[in-house]
Amino acid sequence: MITGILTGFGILLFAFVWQTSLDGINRKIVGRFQKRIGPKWYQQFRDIFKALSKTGVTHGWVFDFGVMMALGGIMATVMFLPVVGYSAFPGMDNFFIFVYLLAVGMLGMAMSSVGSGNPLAGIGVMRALTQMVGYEVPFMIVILGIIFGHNTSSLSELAAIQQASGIMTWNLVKMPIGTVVAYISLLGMLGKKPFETFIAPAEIASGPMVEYGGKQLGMLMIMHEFATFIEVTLFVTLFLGGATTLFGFIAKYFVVYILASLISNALARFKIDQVIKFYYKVPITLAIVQALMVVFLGWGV
Amino acid sequence: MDNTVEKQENIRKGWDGISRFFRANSIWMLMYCTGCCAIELPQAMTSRYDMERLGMGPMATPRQADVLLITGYLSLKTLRRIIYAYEQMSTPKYLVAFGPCTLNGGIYYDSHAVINRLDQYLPIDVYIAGCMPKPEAVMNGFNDLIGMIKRKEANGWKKYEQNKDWYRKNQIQALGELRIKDEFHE
Amino acid sequence: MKEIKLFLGPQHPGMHGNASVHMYVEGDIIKRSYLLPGMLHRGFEKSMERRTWMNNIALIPRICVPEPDTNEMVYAMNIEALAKIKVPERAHWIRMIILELARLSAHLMAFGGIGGPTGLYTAMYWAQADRDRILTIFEEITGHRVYHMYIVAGGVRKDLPKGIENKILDFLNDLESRLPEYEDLVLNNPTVRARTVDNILLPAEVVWELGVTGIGMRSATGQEYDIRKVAPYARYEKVDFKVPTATYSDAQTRMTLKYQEMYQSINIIKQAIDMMPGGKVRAKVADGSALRWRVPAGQVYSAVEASRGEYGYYTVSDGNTMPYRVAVRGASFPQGLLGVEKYMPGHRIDDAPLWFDTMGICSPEIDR
Amino acid sequence: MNKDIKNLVADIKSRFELVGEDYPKDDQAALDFNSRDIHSVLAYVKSQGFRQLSILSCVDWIKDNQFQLVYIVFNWETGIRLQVRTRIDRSNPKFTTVTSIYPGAKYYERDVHEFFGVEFEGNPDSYKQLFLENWDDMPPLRKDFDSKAYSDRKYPVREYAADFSKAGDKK
Repeated sequence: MITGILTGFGILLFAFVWQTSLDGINRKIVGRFQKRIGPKWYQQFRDIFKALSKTGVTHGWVFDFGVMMALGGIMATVMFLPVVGYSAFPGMDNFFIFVYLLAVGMLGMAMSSVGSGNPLAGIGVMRALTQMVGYEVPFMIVILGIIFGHNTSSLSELAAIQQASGIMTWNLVKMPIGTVVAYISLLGMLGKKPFETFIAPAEIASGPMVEYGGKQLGMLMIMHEFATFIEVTLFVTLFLGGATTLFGFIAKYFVVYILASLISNALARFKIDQVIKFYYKVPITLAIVQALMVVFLGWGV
Repeated sequence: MDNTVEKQENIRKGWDGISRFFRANSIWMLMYCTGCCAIELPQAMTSRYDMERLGMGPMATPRQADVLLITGYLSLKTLRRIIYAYEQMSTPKYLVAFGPCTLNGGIYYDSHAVINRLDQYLPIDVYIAGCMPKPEAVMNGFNDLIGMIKRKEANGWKKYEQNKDWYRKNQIQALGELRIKDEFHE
Repeated sequence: MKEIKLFLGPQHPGMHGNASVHMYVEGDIIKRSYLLPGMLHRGFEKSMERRTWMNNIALIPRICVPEPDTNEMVYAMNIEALAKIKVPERAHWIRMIILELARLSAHLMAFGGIGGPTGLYTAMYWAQADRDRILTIFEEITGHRVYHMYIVAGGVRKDLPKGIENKILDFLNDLESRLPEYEDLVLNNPTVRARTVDNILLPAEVVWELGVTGIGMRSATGQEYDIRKVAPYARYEKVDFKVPTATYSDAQTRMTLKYQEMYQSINIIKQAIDMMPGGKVRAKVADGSALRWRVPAGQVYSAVEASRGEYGYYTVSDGNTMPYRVAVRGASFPQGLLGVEKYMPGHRIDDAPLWFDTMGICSPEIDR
Repeated sequence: MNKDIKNLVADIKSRFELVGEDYPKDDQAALDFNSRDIHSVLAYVKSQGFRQLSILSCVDWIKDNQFQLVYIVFNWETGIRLQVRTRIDRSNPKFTTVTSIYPGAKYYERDVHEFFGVEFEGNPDSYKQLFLENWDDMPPLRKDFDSKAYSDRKYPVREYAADFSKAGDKK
């Protein structure tokens, strides 16, 4: 029990430190992409702690409570993640746990920002939920294909199956179409362009974030780092065969995240109707093709 | 008893020092182009001078921002909005004023629409010279601000809170009333 | 559905400059919208009446910040027309180089500025980096990066520094080799095209109704309605250049025209450097102190083609040492005020910043 | 002077009563009319290809107690520019809107109203403030408005304690 809790906090700490440093490194890489030097790699830590050190403004208890709920929900989700074979609650890493726990955090955020009473935040939340409907459906179809094919929905078991004989058993190789669909969905989850519609600084002034400042903003930034960690780790575990060593995990994570960010910086953002149209046209078709291949032809099992 | 007070004081001081370190190295500015000096800000922000090296970046709303840049002359209409924005920012907050127009009205000293002395209405931490300040000057001004935050000298926001009545009186003298409905033109 | 009021600006990342659009939206559709200008109102027209003809040269560039040289040019043209000053031949060519460099810099800024509303920040960073090199050239020629105060009545303030031609040519060749990259990044980018193609239309009737000029007019009418061609000033009649036009004006067309005009500007500068004669650059305007100089009475309007359209000054002199009245026609005045009121409604919230950007609106010249 | 301009002015002369004329540039003519003719003149020149109203401006001739309204129209085909001018009474400045001829004049009329106080009948929004906010004095571009005095009265100026020119002399 004690070791379990300690492992959980270890994972939390690792998730925070790693993802925040990576965000800093990412800012540096994006800087180079844009022909400038970029900030120091630990800039993201400075930003978060700076925000925490400022005073906050409250817009009623829903606003404050929602932030706590968002951060708490996301932290709880991270603790369930199996990372490199470590797991706080072994045997309880069913994929669906993450789907539902993640929703708690997101709903907290939505509740809080609508509670601020700013119409831009309301529009942002509406867009975020609409976009969620867009990317969740193709993503779920692909995941259901994987679960059907491997006969399990436990993340660590899925990882173990993929590690059986090296790279050839990764879902990336066995289900390439599904991987592409999931990656496009991942871009939507991470809020990378072209699916940046719900924050869209130039249109709705960062959407849900519009009224946050000081402490609340700091907490939301931490929450954002954790949420990113969960989403990328899910992708790594489900499609890149998880990892048995820390180095392997970090390398795979790095590639997935930096690629997403580079794609993001070469594209413009869609409008919300275009996001939905896109997701319901291309990825959903591909996802259904992939699922049919898995279910009826037995490819990729 | 005294011991605990002292301890608490020490902790507070320590925490203060740490937070000043973070504040000095992560300055988010409000993206509000109030006047012509803002035309050199993109240059300072983008590839040639790259403000992000100092940990500075633009932010979308006043709530998130640490520093408000008054880029040049302020017409009355902008002054009103600047006051709204400044009062929305969460403390600690800093003000950087660009160019001579904020100091004494500059080239618009006799204009009916432009205020002459910004420090009558809002507390300024750093002035940057030049019409308009070159990006080098802008970067230098930000370096000064960072130094001032580290040395605990950037206390404009405290001054504003302590002397709010005086500032408010001046604001109302120039603006008539502070909050108005701005649907008059529709 | 309930109507909500949203503000685009003055403090908003999607806004170029300091102005505010009040939008009444239902759902995502803008139902009514109004521009609230005046946040950059400095009372230029009044201030100019209080300063001498020469003093004003320091004041006028500040009316339009991204492209100040057009102000100096129209002001100088008006004085020259009133006082019947003959400008030396070389000064005409230098003016043309300066104006085209300014157009390049304004176009680069606007073209990269599309990065703001669409979220393609990379384009903005690249374009600003290239624009910075133009500012460096300006600094070398005039001593100042943004406000040059270089084109004065009677010519230009001083001759070009030695060897600047090669630097300009180097820069132009470099920019020309890099422009295709911009085309790939912005114009051919499928996500940008999704935002701009068939969006934010500007039909020819609307152009005539509002009085839109510049790229907006040429992209809708298909005619070479460019003051450089229709009523040439400086020495534009002697250089060979094309005016890109189109007959269907959406956001994409207007961006493409902007992009093509950059090539034409490069072309003009190269020819001008080639064909520029030697000689004096400034005619003497007055005996004795220029500060006490009187301009003969008269009323004259001059206009030049700025990057956003027709930019003009109406100058009235009563024969005194100060202008009697100067009225400024900002190029974006029609589309900025009446256009926002009449033709922005019907678009989505997402399109509002893009509308503002591709119509080429510059708030300081509206406010003056 | 341009040949087209000659023909055009002759044509206009034959139709309307011309009060005064001036040719400040080769391709520009400034024509003065009585204020009652302005609308028909503008409608006529618009039909002659002057499709664009570049600017509507106003000049305050305080000595004559008159405002001069200047409509500058441009012909994009020939490159000819016309100043159509008229004078109205300064003490009771009223004119009729031209938005039915040039719809783009709407905001120029608001601009003139705000800065000179000329009222345009028929333009429903012309009385609304646009550039100024809470303005409490006479329209600022009138000649008898002293912007320096207004600025001094309303916005305090900085007084410098040290006189730096004298400090330099000491050495």
